[in-house]
Amino acid sequence: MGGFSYEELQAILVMQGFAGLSLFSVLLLMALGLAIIFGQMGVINMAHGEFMAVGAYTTYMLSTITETYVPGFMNYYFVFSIIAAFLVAGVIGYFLEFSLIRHLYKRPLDTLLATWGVSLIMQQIFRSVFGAREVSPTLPEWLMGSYQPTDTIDIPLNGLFVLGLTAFVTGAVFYLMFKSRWGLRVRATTQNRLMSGAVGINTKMVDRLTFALGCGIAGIAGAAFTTIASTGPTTGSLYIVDTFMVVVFGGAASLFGTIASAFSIAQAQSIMEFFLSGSMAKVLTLLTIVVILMLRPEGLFSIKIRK
Amino acid sequence: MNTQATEGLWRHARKLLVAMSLGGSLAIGPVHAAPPTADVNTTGLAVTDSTVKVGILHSLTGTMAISETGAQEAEKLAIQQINDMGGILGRKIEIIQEDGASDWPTFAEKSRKLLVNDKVAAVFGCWTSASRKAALPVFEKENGLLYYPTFYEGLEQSHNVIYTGQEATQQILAGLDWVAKEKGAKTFYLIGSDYIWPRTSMKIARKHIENVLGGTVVGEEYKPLGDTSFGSVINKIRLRKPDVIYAAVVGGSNVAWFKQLKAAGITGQKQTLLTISVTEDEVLGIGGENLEGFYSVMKYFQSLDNENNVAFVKAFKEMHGKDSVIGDVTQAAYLGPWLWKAAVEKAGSFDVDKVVAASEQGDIELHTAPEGYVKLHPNHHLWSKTRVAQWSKDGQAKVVFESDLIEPNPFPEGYQ
Amino acid sequence: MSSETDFTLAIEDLTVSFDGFKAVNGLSMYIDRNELRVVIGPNGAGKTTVLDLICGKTKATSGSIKFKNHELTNLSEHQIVRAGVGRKFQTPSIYENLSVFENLEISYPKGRGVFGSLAFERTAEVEARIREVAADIFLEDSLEMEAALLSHGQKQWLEIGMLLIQDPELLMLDEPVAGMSVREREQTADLLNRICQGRSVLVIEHDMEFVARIAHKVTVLHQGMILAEGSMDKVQNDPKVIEVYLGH
Amino acid sequence: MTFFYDKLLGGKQGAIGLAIIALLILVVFPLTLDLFRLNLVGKYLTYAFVAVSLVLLWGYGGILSLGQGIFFGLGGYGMAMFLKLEASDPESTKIQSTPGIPDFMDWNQITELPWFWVPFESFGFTLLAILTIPALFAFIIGFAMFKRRVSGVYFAIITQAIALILTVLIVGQQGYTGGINGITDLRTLNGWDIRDDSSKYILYFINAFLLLGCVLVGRYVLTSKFGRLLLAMRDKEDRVRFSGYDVSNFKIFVFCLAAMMSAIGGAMFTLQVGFMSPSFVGIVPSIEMVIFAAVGGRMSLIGAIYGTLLVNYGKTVFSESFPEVWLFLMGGLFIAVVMFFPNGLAGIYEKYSKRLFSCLRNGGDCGRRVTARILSFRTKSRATDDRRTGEAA
Repeated sequence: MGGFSYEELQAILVMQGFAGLSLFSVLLLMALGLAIIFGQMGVINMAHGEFMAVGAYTTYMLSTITETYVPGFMNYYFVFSIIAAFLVAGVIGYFLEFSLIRHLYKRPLDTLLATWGVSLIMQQIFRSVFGAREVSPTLPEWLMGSYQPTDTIDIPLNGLFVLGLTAFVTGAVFYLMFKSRWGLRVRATTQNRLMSGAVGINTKMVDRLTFALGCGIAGIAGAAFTTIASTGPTTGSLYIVDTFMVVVFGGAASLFGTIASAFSIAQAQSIMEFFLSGSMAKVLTLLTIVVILMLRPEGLFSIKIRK
Repeated sequence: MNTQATEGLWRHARKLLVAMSLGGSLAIGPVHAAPPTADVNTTGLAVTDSTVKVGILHSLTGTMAISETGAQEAEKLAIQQINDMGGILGRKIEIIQEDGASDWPTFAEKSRKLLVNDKVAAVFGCWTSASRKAALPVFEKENGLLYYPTFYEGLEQSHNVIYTGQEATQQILAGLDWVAKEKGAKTFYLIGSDYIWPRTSMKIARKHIENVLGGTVVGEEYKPLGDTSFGSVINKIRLRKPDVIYAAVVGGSNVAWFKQLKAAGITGQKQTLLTISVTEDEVLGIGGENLEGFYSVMKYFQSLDNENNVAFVKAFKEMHGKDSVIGDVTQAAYLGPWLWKAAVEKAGSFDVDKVVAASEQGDIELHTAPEGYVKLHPNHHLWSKTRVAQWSKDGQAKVVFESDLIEPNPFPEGYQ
Repeated sequence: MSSETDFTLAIEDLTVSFDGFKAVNGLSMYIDRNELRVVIGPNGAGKTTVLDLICGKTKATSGSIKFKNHELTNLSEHQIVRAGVGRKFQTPSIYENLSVFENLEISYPKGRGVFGSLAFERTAEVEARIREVAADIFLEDSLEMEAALLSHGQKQWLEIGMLLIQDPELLMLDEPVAGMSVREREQTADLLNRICQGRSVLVIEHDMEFVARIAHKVTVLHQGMILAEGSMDKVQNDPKVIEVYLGH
Repeated sequence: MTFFYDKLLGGKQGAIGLAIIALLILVVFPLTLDLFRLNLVGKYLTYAFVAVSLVLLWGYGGILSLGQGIFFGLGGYGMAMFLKLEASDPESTKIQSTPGIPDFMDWNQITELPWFWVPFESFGFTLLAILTIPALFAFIIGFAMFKRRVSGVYFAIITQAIALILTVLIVGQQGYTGGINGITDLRTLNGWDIRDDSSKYILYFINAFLLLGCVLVGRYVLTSKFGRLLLAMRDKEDRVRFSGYDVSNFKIFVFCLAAMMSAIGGAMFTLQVGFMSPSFVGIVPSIEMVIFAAVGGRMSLIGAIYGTLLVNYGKTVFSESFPEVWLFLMGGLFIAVVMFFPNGLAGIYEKYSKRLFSCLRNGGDCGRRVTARILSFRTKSRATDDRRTGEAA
């Protein structure tokens, strides 16, 4: 690339590195909730994208309310909206598990169809309530614009924010799953449902809360995405394939795998996007994943088990 | 309800009719007397002594519903205004509305239903190119008449379609000329969603930039529909440092594109960006704050300051709510029924072939269109002006440039 | 690595490890024609894993398994079955929604390819063979019954029958009498004594009384290795075996 | 004759069912519906090919493909390419810069017919390609996945991803594929105008006969040992494997067969609708076709046809009268079918009709066998295998 100064190239390298990192955090945040639900419970939630939309619409609603009633609060509402998004999506997930999912644990393919039905219904609810147009919450000032460490480098603030949020959520999930007592119960239930029930774990409650947690994290993802993309009734369906690919590629039962897979997919895609046209980059990324999955169906990380 | 605009249109139509009658015929009847049905309808259309049926065919459901709503509302407004003035050839217009459901075969099927079962005299409808392409063979086979409102890629000129939006060259060339002259732009970065309209538009833009303006295209990029990650593209743009970013990104991607541009520090103050895919409708989703300072190229903006438009905006808001916005396509759709009325009255018949023949005379014109004077070209497209407008935070655009009337050229030589 | 032998099955130096844990460790075992061998051992000794290794369900880390001097470790499951090895699973694995007849018919070793199965006809020969096997496994009166409605013991028999119809030279049975009544156990013991004529049978079983009734030779597995091998009497009196079974 | 009766018609019950659907499609619809509605039914029936194929693949084989649109699309595009070439003769395309190639290629500066279009000038090749290309594609996917024992949910997700890839490719490579608009403005088939009223009737009947033919093929497969093996595999894959069968070959075969059926549907779609576009290839149509099969009954070939007709009829009626309600209804249908009627319309029919018949026969004593069979149908559909056996190895 002649004609560019060393400094410029360095700046692009930094920013491109950040773009990859940013896509990684986006993919990871999307996939984390699904990985918990799919990996730990074996349930396919096709409505995962719609739970993200729930988070996004919650943020939009809070933004509108704040703007109307307490405009002075605009700079802070976003933090609360993330918490609200988590709670709203989590509660809806809790009830969904109670009313639908728990009847289908032994039929994963049927869960897939039923949750697809749920996603259609949720889409229509969004359309009826918020209208078919794309909506955008008004973002607080501190989330807009960029951070400029040097003259030539612009690091998007929303990207930084999503990155930080992803790190936080991932950390929290790891703490919850691997350090807390509750996580022990979840893992115990995953490994041996009957035995866990026998030693006094309320496996039904564990399932329900795991599902709710996964949905809640989807809600957080949705809230975070309002900073970088749009929210419409069908927004969720745009993400669902990518999200599934991340989880499946990572190896279903492994959170580490999910992280590794989000990272490699994001890097591959952002590098290819840089050197190829957008459409071909997408096709090539997906195709690579599919081919690798065909060669290695268990994904990047898998646990060898003795049966 | 009867606003100045409609008054004006009516006056104009009458003038036209009178002029035509005087010039072309000895039998000068009173304007309001309805000519006998047997004379105005020789092909078995749904025309009675007091009514004429037309079809409206847009998506009321599915993903396209939101885009097509405005067009459909504008068509109804125009038809109501025409009826309030006494209709066409003394006949009130009755609407048969069908839902294309954002599904292309459905457009073809419903077109067939409207033409074969309902025998409508004209259809106002379609929005995406795909829906028009699907319906087109039906219109040609059944010899129907379609008024199509969307600005589109051109490369089409059907006997059975009147295109009331701009074809690509009309929209593109004037905007590029303006930016080259006004901003001294030499280098351009083209980015669009990956489908036919952006690709065709960019092709025309590239030819014009390279062959006419003597500039260079430093990058050309297409993102899959619905894609939301623009980080790498923005870095590529940064690397190339174009004078102008020329964008035709649509749908959900559009929102992500502008949000991420802003987040990357590329704003209207620092960078000239020209888009051909943002109307007032899109701004609702993108948010005015993300667009501030960027330019759109369209033939119509809601903020146009002329009395036709003021009346039109007022009437539209009365009918469809004060929060409704009017974009380019909505206005173009509004023209459809008026153009049809003018052509029918000129032909003195509802017969499709006669209406088309009248339309091809090159003298069907509307002085009172909200966008200003327009005239129907024999190639079934409209002569129209192209405007460049700059967006402000409130989601409205201020017109900074207005071209002369531009001749439509759906098969542009040297641009293919 | 290993030489030609007269044995039906010759396992030599077989090892499999799961993430470093050696479930089977350097195992060598030989089974004669017409022999009925029982493998016993405490839970987790690697008994089922050995069967998995022989029938190809699990791939060995190292070592060899020879069936009539043919190496099995690099064959896929269906190839091993076609070579003449049949295996019954720990929990009865039958097609519950098909009739007993259909269960046996599916196991009939003809029409095993895609197109063979499309062209497969239920001939008199097939039917006769199915009735013959059904009689062997005490189910001749239940041929039309849906398999789901059989008792647990009958399901075990049916699965044995599904193997018999293939006429394998090595028959491996994982806990064949689990869940059977005393009477059914006796019948099964007779059945096994009958069917080991002309072939080799490898049985995993916990029920010592049953083992004593059927075994020609017993192998005791512990932690993936052979602890003892020999007649029932010899094994039962082996102090190492007693220690493993009674605890330290 | 007994071969025909038992293997194809599936005995008395099957023969009656087939006669009724044949009567409905071949006689009742053409006599009672106007051409517009009949044409609609014809379009729905092209989807029924996919639904029928899903009965084989998913209902019996337990393999859920969320990418049947791929094959529907390949078949449809194959036919569309032939028709487009016929419609693009040098005479009718003389205003183009390169006459004689499809219009969309001309717009994309393509000056020569791409090599993979050339064979589609031959009708014979096209017919062959409609069947073999999807089958070959299915074979490659199936070989790669089933040999490695990818199944259940993983298979579903990967097929879905492939459907997405194909859509993005078709849209992106518009110079070769017609892009998002698809291949449109198709007129004649070997000089025969497919847009005439009479040809629409003829195409409808060809379509109907082909569909019934597919049902017969499906019947044959299911009544053979192959069919019982499919069921056996779905419920106890390991047992089948340890009975000496190469399970993956059976799955590959049924996947290829389903692909071919879907492709025939796609080709008939193109002929009847007059164009083909990427919106029939992607994720949404693929999954909708699964629901057609589910509503009709995933275990019933004929049920799948009823399911397709019913859901599409509902879609037309509701989207015309209550557009907002339609998605709720569609979503509800997915959930209700899965939760309460896993065997769809056919299951309901079987449950009640059999109970009724046997009650009548036995003078009120509903046979244990029948009830048990229904119960086991339930449980077996619940026991769909989702494990990736590769992991267990």
